[in-house]
Amino acid sequence: MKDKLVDLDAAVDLVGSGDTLTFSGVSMVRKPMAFIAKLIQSGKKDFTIVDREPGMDFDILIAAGCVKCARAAMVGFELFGLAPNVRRAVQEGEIQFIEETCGAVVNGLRAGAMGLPFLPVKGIIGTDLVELHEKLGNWKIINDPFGGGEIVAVKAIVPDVAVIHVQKADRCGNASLEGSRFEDVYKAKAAKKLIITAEEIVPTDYFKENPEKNTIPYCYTTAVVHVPKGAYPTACPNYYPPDYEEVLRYLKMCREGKVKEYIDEFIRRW
Amino acid sequence: MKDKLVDLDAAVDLVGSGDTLTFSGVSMVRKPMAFIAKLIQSGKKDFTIVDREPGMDFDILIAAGCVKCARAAMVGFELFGLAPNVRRAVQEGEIQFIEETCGAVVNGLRAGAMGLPFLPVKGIIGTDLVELHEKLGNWKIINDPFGGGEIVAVKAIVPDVAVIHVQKADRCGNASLEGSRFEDVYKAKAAKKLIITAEEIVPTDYFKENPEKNTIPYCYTTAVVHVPKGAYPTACPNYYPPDYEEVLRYLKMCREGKVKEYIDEFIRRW
Amino acid sequence: MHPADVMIKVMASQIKDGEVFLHGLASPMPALAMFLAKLTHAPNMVYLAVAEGIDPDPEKFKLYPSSADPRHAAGCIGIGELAEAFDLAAKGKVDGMFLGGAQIDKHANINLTCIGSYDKPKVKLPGGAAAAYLSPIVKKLILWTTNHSKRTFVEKLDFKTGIGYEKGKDKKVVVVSNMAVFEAEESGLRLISVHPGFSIDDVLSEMSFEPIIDGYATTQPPSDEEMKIIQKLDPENVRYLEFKK
Amino acid sequence: MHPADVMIKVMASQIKDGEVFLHGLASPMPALAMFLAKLTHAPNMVYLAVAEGIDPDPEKFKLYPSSADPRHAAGCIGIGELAEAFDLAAKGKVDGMFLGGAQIDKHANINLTCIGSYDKPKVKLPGGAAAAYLSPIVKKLILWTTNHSKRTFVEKLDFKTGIGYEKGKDKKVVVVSNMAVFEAEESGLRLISVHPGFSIDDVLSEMSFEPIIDGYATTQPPSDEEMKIIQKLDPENVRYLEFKK
Repeated sequence: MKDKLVDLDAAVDLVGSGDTLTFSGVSMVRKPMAFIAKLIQSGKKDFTIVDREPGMDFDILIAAGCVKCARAAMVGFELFGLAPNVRRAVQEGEIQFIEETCGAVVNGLRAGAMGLPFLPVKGIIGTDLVELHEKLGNWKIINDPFGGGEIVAVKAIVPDVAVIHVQKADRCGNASLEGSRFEDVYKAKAAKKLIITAEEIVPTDYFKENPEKNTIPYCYTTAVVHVPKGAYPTACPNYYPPDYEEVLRYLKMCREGKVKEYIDEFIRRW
Repeated sequence: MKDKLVDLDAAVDLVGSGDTLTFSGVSMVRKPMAFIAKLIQSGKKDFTIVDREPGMDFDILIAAGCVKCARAAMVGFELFGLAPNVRRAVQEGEIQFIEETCGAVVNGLRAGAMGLPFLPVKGIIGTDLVELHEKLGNWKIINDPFGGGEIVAVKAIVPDVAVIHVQKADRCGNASLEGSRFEDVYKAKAAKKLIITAEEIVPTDYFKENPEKNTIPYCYTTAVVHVPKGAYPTACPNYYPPDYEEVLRYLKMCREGKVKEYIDEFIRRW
Repeated sequence: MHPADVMIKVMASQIKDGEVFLHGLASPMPALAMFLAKLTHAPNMVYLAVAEGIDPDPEKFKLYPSSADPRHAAGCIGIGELAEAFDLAAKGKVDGMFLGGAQIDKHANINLTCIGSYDKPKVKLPGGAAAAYLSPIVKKLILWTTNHSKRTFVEKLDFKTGIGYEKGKDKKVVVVSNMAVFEAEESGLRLISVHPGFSIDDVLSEMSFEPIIDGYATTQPPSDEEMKIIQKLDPENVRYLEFKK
Repeated sequence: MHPADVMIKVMASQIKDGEVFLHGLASPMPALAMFLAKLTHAPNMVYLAVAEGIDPDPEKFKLYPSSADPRHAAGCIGIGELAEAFDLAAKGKVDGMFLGGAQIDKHANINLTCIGSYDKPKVKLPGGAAAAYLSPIVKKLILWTTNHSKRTFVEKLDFKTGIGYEKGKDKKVVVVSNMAVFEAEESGLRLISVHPGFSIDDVLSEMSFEPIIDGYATTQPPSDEEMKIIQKLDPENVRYLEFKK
């Protein structure tokens, strides 16, 4: 096992403009916000971003003008309302938005993780999403070869880079997700490059003593970054809850046309 | 959560003659031997048994005349040699044997666990296994709908009953696999009925304090049985290693034509 | 009584003991309904949620604005990846799911995607989440809206994100608004009950289509005991936030 | 020197630093070869195995008769389900796999299924395990046999369980017998080296087909240092059991 510990800037160097990216977490939980801040700062852009149910990660990247295409089953701030920058960018035709449905994006990521060209997925047929995705080449209605009738096949999602914020990792890239995992293990295994950002760097002995806690073994990992509070203001289970006040402050600043100010501050946070 | 703790006989009552069964473990590790003993004693038969790489579990069930069809990628005793009763029964045409390959049986079980009619699986094309399985309707060569060429589709494997021996379970059927899991989580989730046999019955608080250790939550479980040494003479990681001497004694008795004697003793062991 | 509490009681009453229910993001009322059911008539309900705790401990629960808040999993007996809930649904083992609906038609089909056209939306909504995937495969679909209005109950959806009534399927579709309860059947949306404090005229004047009316009840509000449970689970009244928009 | 130790050394030498290798059941020599490589020239090799421990600690390792023995995972840094190794292979990320072969033809295709016909076998063999799945998708396939004989090196397989040489693929197929080492190429099996203690006649007289011979070496046996490593990993000589049949 080699040492893969780098700083945020070196990790950002692994990303290229135009890459397809996916991030850990959902909504206000375990989003790799520190990495996203540095990514915005790097000036790279034209990303395609894909996720199940993102939130501020997508919204702020879009606000910063880094995104060409966003693909997700839902993006928003739940009870706090719509994602203001996603909404604006889509309504103004600034970015392409591909609406997913959870089961399909999950199975697309699982296909990527399993090294399969596609996975079938139930449901969906009869909704207006089918036509949209068939046109884009993401889905195709096929016949179950064993006589079960029509079913949607979803093409494997293989992001160029997955950025996964975890609670604990060692310097070699063994990583431990505590509590909710969402699709993060699949994302990590599907992506061509995997960047782990971690609240804590633990000795490798931590994993030798608890091999079951090694949810993402080092052989998947390209780089590890030590970033305490790296998911802030979203939550990191066992470390800190979402900072709802901070999320509300972001939304307020967006509404007041001060998103650039927020981004400047956000970039300087790490 | 309801109390699902029963004794071995009540668990065996959940199985019907002619059922398709799958068992936990591989080779000489975590095979539900106690359950199999009671299953033999029950006089039920005509089972189809399916697994990746079983060993003594398949051999003794076949020796006892309980099996109509066996499906596995490999059955044997590794360095100790061929499975004597499987070999004899197949060579004499007493049972049907369907040779699997690991990737396909794993993805068939995963399709079952995921509620999908089939999964694609790479490799395989070009071997003589394809014709065999296409004839049986287990596999079909299809075209990747996204242009990746031919690929094998493996039909979901949905056993009537999975019997999974675990280290720890509570009375409600939450179960913890420690160390190697093999395909046991997929088997548990694919099967119509799930019987857990456990070395130890722990209070539900064990899982509340360690939710990540709950590898098979209670909502899958039909019945739980407390069976210390329930995998003997195969291993149960963290509890006991394989008893190689006992396995060799079984093989010796088989070679000496004394398998019925061994079975009588085996049934009385629990 | 706040309509949220009436809605929670209606949602809870859809859950039978032993059933498997799931809620997603932005779902404070479904979360409270699932706990209310578990603490009253459905102690053996299986609780699956976007925060991925299986059967969180109601004693340790407090409602926060994000349904995925990790504290919502407190005292759970296992981690249930949402992918696992989706697999259960694919096997027909998720009995019920709660979904919102920005637009709902008379067949209880829903739009959560966009107002206007998909390509050039007037309003880009948050998106359907699991609606397209789960709506055709669960046995009970419970749709809710806090905005009982002609803009919600529409003649024609701008986009069909989720599927409501399906003939011949073992599937029940219930619509719970802030004014009334409906159930979808072949010929349309049947009015089941009107919430206390609302008249039939309130309900009908705010819909773009006619529901089927053939006798209807007054919606049963939560009892004092049930209100205590709801208030204990949500002492800061997060559940009312959804109504402020 | 026991041929097992020569074979282990040959197998180890196929592993480059940083590569991902996998072994399955009934694989004592591959297990020892993987450790030998890790402890000598390939410290960063990724060790995946049927016992599901990722990178078990060689200091804690002792070889037992079942390759799945849980003690073989001692000191590992994670649990790697075999399914996960298969997924890695599907992504082209498993560099090498070891497989046995009851019959091997000149293209290094193998039979692990049956002697005689599939439907009425003269001998029902243990089965191909992962051979059909992995043999077409790994980059290095290392076949081994402890029974260098005409019954093993056959003109025609009774059943094609695994695929050897494949034209145009980034795939190396090495065959390691108890007498010699071969590598598959388009026109057949090329003899690479003959083990110390065997002659070229020993090798050829026990094959049903002619390998390609165009100069060959003597197989490099393990050094004293390497023998110490092997003996420390396998103090009870479990690796020789395979030769007793």
